[in-house]
Amino acid sequence: MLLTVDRINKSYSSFPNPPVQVLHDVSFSLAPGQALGLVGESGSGKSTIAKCLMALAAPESGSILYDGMDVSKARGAELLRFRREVQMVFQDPYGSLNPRMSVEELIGEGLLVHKLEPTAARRRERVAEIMRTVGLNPDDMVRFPRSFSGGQRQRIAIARALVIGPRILVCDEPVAALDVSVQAQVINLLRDMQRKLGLAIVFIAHDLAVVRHLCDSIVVLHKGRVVEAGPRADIFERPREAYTQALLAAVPVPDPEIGRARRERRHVLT
Amino acid sequence: MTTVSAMSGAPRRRRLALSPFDTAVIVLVCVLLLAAVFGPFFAPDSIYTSDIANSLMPPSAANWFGTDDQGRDVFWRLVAGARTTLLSSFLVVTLYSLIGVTIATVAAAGPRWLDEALMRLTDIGLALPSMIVALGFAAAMGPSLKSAIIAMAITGWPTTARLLRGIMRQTMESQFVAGAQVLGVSRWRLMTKHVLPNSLDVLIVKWAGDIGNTVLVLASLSFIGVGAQPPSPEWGATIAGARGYVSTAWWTVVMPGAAVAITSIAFGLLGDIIQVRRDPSLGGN
Amino acid sequence: MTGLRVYSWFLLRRLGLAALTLWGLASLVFLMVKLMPGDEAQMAAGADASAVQIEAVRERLGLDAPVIMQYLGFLGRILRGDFGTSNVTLQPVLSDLSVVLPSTFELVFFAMVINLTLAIPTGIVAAYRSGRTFDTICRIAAVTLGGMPAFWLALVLQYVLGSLWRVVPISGQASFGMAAPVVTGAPTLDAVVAGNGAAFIDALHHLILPAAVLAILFSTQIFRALRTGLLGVLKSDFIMAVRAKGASSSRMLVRHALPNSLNPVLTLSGTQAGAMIGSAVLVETVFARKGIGAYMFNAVAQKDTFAVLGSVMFIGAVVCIMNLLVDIAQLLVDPRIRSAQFGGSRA
Amino acid sequence: MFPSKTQKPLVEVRGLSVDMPLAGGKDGLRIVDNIDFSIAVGERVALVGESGSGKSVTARAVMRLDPVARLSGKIDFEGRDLLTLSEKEMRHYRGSSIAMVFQDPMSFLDPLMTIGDQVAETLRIRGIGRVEARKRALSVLDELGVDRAAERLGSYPHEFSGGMRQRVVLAMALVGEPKLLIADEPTTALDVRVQDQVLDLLDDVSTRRGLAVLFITHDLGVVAGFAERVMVMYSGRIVEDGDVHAVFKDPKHPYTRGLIRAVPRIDQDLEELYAIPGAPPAPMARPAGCPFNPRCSDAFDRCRAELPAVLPVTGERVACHLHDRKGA
Repeated sequence: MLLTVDRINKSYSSFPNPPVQVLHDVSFSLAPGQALGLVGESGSGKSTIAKCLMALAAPESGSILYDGMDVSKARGAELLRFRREVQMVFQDPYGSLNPRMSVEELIGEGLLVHKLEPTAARRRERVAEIMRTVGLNPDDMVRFPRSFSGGQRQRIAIARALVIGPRILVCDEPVAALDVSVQAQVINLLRDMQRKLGLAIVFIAHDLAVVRHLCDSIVVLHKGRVVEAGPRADIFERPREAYTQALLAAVPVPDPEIGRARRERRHVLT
Repeated sequence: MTTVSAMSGAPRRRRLALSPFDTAVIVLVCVLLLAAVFGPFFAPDSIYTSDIANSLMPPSAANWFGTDDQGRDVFWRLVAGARTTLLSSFLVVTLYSLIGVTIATVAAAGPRWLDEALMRLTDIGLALPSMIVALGFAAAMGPSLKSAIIAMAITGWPTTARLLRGIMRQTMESQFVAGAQVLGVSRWRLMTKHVLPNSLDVLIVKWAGDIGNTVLVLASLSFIGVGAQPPSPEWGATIAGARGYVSTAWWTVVMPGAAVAITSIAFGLLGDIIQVRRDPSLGGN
Repeated sequence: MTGLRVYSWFLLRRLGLAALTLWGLASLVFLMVKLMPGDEAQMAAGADASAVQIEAVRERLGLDAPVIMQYLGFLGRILRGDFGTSNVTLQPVLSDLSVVLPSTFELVFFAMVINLTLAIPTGIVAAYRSGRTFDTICRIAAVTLGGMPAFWLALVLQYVLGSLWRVVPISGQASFGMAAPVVTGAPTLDAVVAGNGAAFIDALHHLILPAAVLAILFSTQIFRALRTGLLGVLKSDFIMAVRAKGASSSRMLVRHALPNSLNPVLTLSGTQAGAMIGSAVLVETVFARKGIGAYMFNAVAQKDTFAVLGSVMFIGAVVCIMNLLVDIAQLLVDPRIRSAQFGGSRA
Repeated sequence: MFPSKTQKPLVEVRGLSVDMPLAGGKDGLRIVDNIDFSIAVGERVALVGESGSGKSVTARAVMRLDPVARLSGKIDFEGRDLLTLSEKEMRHYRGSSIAMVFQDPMSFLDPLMTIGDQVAETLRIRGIGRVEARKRALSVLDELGVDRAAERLGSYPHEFSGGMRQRVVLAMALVGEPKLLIADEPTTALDVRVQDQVLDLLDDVSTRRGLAVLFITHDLGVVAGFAERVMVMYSGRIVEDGDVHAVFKDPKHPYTRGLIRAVPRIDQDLEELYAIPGAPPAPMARPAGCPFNPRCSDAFDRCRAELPAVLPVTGERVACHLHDRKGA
């Protein structure tokens, strides 16, 4: 396994209020090249998991092992290697790019920080190359994020993460803030990248439908606990837990017949 | 894969044209700055000597703002005093801004306990009326312009520190800062490249207003007698010296006071202009 | 209920902060004492003290002990209410102040009343009609008046209204022979105690200009804070929801926007009460009123540094108490205080 | 010509345009461009569009909620043109004839006022006594399934959960017994299960009360089971308007087709998700001709030159040159 999350617990305290436990013994693992979906509603602890995965927060107990290294204890050179090999794409395409940096600076920052390309000219080449890969025009690298649409910003964010050649990409609701018509652009891009680069993806979402098209296996979270986990087919075709079933049943379907029928059935039940 | 060019998206923010009023304010500020820089070179030497025969003369073609009790030309003394007043105010604001920025940055970047300690220190500074504390310091160090400047510099920083630290904390909550951390940037690069540039512009707005305010406080301290001492042409000290002549020679009091007021107002308005340009909704219309 | 816990924690924190502030202030004043040039014992004993007297003072203040002991001794004296001794009156600073303080409080109180009655209505109307003529006039007035040095405004108004037009008395606290017997030290209050209507009017007459001068500067700050706050709230979403209910503009403004923008105004007026005592130094001297400001001014003029520092300590202490009261008021006004204070950190 | 039930229309919008003034500029920016639509009594209509399409601006225009927006055209509500009313007369319509619920319940509630007072306010404004208003507020909250409503009248918004807040906002809208409810993305900020509950609730209430609903959303999937009619908006214009079954079964406009295909399906496995290329144009950067032409795979020369008119096509209204006999 590339990444193993083993029974992590985490709580937030805001004295004088009693501490609130947000994660209870959460465990899952990720194989190289695998796409894993973490699905949960608000309050399910999925953002906290992302923070722990990215070593931005440390779990109180349990461990997160990446390639043999304990993520929450990693320091110095070890942490730097982790930072190069595990990257992240954030939810809000408007807030996740520093507004005062050009696209070239934004995408090239990882190359600079990890000293992957010593010269500015080589860095520019690499930036142009990755921009083409994610479907951006390299001529736009001198521009600033504010002149791009939401979908394009998410492409910039993906390019920024991928340029240093990570092995895992953690995506925290990367399409939740996008319009429906462009959501699919980003999901398709992630899928292409996963296949082309052999990338492992942790895809965090509140929407099961989005996850279905990208992830091989799925972990369903509810109030900080893993409710159900398994391969895609199991979760979607044969959900065992009532919570998973309820989640599936609530996803809207773009078909008036099905939608109406579902609503009427529920009226009969209640 | 298709290549998408950045065609749409948010428009560049439109530049607001300067209104005649705004232009007037900026010209006024420039005139004041010019007076402060070059004024003393043009001022006649007579403003430093006393000429009792010519004392308390009303405004005339020879003495535009009249003369004071020592027969010195009020207008040229004000021009000469502009340097003292403005230079001191710039010095004070620069000094306490440096202190404020340092404290805010350390608090925002540092561990929780340090942040807490520095912010409590700032709370103390904010709770105490700065003019009174400055008065105490200046009085203790022995009344002089230098004492007043030092006293104002060590009492002025808390508002800057509090404001900036709040904004920096807010900036640090934003996703692009988390993004930079995830990328593995150093603490130093995080603060200087990501957090500070996105937090500092609020200080630019504050700066002009602070200058205006400092001009006022400096004049006040000098008036009480803990700032510049007569015969310095500093405006507050000039008013203090001329206090007794309000009824007999109004110009000796009104003119230097007007100079303080105009300078303070001009910088205050400059601050307003900058602020409205950043957030047009504050200006109305 | 966690509510009570949260409230008491909030109060405890604020009390702690007030204590901390007082301690910080005392340390500052100690630092000021140490900054004084020359021999401290000599300064404390006065310019014409004999060698023996100086030694006695040195003994009393423990000036031979290490600085840390001196500091602790200083804190102890502050705790016992010993704010130092004036070199001029030879009285403890605190007893000097207790004589003049009611007069200052009277001035500050009236100034605060004028301040708020001036600033709050204009702030509301200006925000509501933002960009219109009234707003523009108010904003220009706020910047202009806010930029004027208080002492100068006092001098000019005193000359114009007092000497030229004779609308108000030039200076002092009461006309000759009009004053009610001193009971509290605040002329208006004394007149009320004595049941002397004419004296009350006379005292008010003397008070109005100084209080107005003091108020003007501060009311420009309140005006700006309230206007900016209201404009921010009026832009917010829930105001649109209120409009969607069919509420009138006045209801929107008074019932919804105003309560939501009062908090910063409340905090500001608390800070202002302290700053006003500070500015009283400027106004009281110009109008020859008794008070802590005039006392400090004279102390500065006579190089009575211990009186100045004692006054600084005292004013700071008053300000701390004011701030604490404002905090408690906030607690009563805002039901969200707990979420504002303690929320946020939940991801 | 206007597909709707045979009942008389409650609202008829004719040639509505909305211009937003620009800072410093003289001429405004046209956000909504000359749109027509009508809503019948008790009808549930969805207005679907992406961010920047002008759908929320349209909703606010119907209630004249944005004080700086410049409106032109006609909005007939039960025979009166709302755009000719004085602000005072308009206030009478807000809350009692037309009500609105908003996207983010938290930011649309006054944080300093109790829930009870906020729900009752609509009635208090109309001079109904405190006791009576409170009673009716309570009964609406009960109807909407706010449990222990009586105890919670004195609570503040921050003490409620997201789903409960949306119910409170809905109660605020319904307490004045409006005939038209405009719901501006009321479920976008909510989790799927809560979204589903709120939709059930809206469905219930509108059936029981004969309430017409204009439901605004960017997600076609959400409204499939709720609306009777769908209007699709793109770049300030209505590009398709028709019965929900017809629109989903046979979308006429390429944009509608794209939107339907782009919704990720929970009930199907797809190899590649469909995405509409590009991004919606900003109002200041609309392309010439049909605003959708740069993203449209069916676009031909005329699309790049001429703005398509809204024309009737088999019981629907469509603005696309493909369906204009002259152009095809």
